[in-house]
Amino acid sequence: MNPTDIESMAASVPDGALIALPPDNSLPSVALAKALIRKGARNLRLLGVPVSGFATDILIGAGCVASVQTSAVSLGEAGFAPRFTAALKAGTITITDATCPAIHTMLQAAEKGVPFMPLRGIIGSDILANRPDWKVIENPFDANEKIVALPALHPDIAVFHGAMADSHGNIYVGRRRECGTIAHASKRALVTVERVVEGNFLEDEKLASGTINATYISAFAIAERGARPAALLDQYGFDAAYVSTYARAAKTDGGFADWCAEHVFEARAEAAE
Amino acid sequence: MNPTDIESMAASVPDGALIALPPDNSLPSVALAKALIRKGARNLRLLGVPVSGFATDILIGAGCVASVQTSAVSLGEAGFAPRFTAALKAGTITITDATCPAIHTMLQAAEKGVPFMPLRGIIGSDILANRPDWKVIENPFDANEKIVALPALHPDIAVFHGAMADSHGNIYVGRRRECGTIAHASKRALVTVERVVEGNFLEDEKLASGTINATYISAFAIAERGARPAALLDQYGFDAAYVSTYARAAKTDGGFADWCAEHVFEARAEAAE
Amino acid sequence: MSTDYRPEELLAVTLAKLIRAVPTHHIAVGAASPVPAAACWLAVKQGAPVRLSLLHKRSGNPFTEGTRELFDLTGQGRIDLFFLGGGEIDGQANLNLIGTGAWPGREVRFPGSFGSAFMYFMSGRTILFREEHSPRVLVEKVANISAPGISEPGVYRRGHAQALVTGRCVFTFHPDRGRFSLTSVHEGETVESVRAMTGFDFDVEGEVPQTPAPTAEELALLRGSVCDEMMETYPEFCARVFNRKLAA
Amino acid sequence: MSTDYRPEELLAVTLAKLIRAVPTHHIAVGAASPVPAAACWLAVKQGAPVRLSLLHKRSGNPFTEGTRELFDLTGQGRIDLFFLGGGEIDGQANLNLIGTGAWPGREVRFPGSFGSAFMYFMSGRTILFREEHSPRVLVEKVANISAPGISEPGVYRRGHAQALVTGRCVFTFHPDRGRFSLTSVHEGETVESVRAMTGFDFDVEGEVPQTPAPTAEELALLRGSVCDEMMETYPEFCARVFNRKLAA
Repeated sequence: MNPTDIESMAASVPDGALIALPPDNSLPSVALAKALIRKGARNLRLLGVPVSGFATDILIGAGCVASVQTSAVSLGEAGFAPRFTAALKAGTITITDATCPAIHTMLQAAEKGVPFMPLRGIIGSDILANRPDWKVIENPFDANEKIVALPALHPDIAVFHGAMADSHGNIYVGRRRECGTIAHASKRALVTVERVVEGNFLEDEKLASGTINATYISAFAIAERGARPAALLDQYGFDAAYVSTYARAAKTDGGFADWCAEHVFEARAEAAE
Repeated sequence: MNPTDIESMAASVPDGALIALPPDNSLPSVALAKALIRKGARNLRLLGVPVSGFATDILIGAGCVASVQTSAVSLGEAGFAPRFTAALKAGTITITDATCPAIHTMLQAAEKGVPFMPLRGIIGSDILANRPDWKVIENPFDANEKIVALPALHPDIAVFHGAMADSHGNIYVGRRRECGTIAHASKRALVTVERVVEGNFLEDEKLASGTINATYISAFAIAERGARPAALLDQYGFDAAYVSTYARAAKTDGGFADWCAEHVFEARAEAAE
Repeated sequence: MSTDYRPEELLAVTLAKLIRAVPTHHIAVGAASPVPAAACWLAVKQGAPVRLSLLHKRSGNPFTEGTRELFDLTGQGRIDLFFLGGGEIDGQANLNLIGTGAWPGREVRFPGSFGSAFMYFMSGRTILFREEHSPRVLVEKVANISAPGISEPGVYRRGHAQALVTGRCVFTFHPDRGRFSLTSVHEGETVESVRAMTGFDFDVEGEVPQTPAPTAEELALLRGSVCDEMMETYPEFCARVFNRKLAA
Repeated sequence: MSTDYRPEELLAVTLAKLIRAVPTHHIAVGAASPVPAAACWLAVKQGAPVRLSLLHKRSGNPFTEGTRELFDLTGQGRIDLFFLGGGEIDGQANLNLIGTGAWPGREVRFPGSFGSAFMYFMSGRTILFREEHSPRVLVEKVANISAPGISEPGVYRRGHAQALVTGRCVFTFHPDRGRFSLTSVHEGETVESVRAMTGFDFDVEGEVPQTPAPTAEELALLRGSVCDEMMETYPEFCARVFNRKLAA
């Protein structure tokens, strides 16, 4: 499997796709989110696994997003996600609230090929009251217990950033194994990586346990520092200054547009020169 | 967390305990199985995750076992498991048949803290007809589908062999991550390891993804070549000669007794000298 | 003595007492929770045999199954104590992390429920912590329930709120009657001042004592070995509260 | 030509044709299946764009989620083809890997069902393979069903048996009518000789051809690059069938 170009990868994402994104502590591909903005993606339905952060906010700001399903949207220390908040207020996006383990569970159901999985908790929460797609059933082993049944969720596309790919298209994500579950549950997985290395991670005992098998990977592209401002394992840390600059700029439509011109379009144009 | 002695570890296992054991391709602790034989364990209920191999056969041969729940019992290339077959014929053990993904699913339900999980397949098999503890329910999202609901299974003790432990009691199992699920689902986890090393695997990005957090580990003991005759990751291979010697010897009660005297009792006595 | 400690230090000491009041093997502490984290470390440094899983620890993060593992661990019954807050908290200990106004937060949208709709049921117990103590936060009835304080029969629930600690007082929660009682008021507060700033009704049983001030020993631990443990994850908090800065 | 190949080579070539007869992206091959593994490698070497997951490959084993991953992968619909056998196989394609006599195999106990009760439903299709073709193995009705050949309405089933390949012939399975038909007989066999050795009734439609013998090209691939791929996992098979030994 050979790497593709990140712009071609973005071009392969159809408008309206249901896209699963890990949050800022778990290898988001901010690089692909930026390429989707450059491509002018529209009506994307984003799934936060299990919460949403920086990549979601910039996609919303650029008008690429129709809806978000997530357990929270936040820039962490930098506070509320400004473009999410503005778009929700303006009514240009809809949000479907979940709770973290429910999102994991819906993806695990897809991963196992079962139509649903039960999860405890949730009953009595208004989250459930606003999820007609979630059902309360009787525990088949204890008629006295009510429990929530969550439907399997199959995203169209999993998007994340790995540390590296090998010659076979296996992707190393280290301990961030939830990226594996997202890939397993999704119809396609588009992955950016820092670099491609020779060999086969599955033949290296130490790397194998942090590797996602190429079986699940539809395409990968090289994007150096592609998780930035999120951290990448032990390779680079969270860039708090970048996020707080963004959070300040993105308070207004104009501020976001300027930020986007500089950090999404110009930065790419310079890199391409 | 400090290592314990393997004989003390065996002594901590009560008669009648439900013990989860990985099979010969996934880090069984044959060393602890032998220690359980030396201790004279009785009425153990063994769970093969998802199948059973060498360790199960020797425990049965030594009279330690009352029942086995598993998806198959086999010595692989060396053929049928002789002591299992003899004990089943003699009526001294009972077997509860499952099918591989059902055992994984019952443990995953325990891992998630849900009372059950559904699984497709199985319906129409006599396995289901002989499992009054498995139920067929209606898929809550499609009244036209019948599906099996499997109850959560919480073993009393998970037993497996890791490559190494660190100073904190974290256990490295590499890609054999199913040992993690067994540990998560079980009330206690007793683990043997080749060696103990300084440091914290969770702080080493490459090791972390193949590490089971000490949270789940009740005790660990050093047992060099403790998986033998099973393989240990890239450290040593499967000892086919050892298993075929065993398979020949264990065809008869007397042959098993001789094998056991030499390989379980004498070998230990020599090592202790 | 009264000005010898910072408010965060009083809160950390108060939380540590609540931790130690109940046998506790394992506590998970979420992001953006420096005061609860300080309280956990203080309990540990005071000798409580507690395992801490700090979810946002950068190096040596305890989880190797991804973000799912915390919820699995809690589902298994291995988390004895968790901390939760809320944009709104009401008198029945319902939490609102969603927002005010009509669903999904048409007036003010909060970030979202995170894992609260699960953790609040499945942790052995929960300590509610919110520094801001005002009628805006402590309301009679939350606008939207992210996680309910009590559950009807037939709903599996392992634990409830143990207490609610704010910048003004400590409440104890009584799941049997679904109400808070006032346990102690911090220095400078009274039952009446607390009542004036609280949107929900609560019980008062007899004389309400003052929340004990941190002792010199507690403060020494907080500013010493607790601060040492927290520097990597919460550098800004350590700088602000303990006046300690990372070496450049 | 007739003695120029070994029975295993005919079987591998025959299985490879069945693999290539249907678009196939991903095949999983279990333990102790050298002939199916050879067939898969042959299909690959013949240019079929197939991914192989060899479950017992020692180095570079494809799975990093433990033994669970094969079943998850199959549940996801990512396995187009799996191979199964059986201690008994009946005319409705029911498999018995449990044993004969009363449950759980009071007469002869087989090892157990392994994953068959799931894989047979959830793989895109299954090729049944059993070299021994005798009334003892191919029975009218299996004593115990590990995995049923067909399923009633309301049971999710992604695939069925495509064919049953034995040491004597190739049967095609028809899930609509729940019966096998005889597709071809291997050299030296006839419809009558097959019927005499088969415990179940099967359909015969018109003239039954002979199973095509391996071509020189097929044999060259098997003995060359296919054998190269199989040496690590199946050294004994390679020594016996291809007369190739590992360098000491």
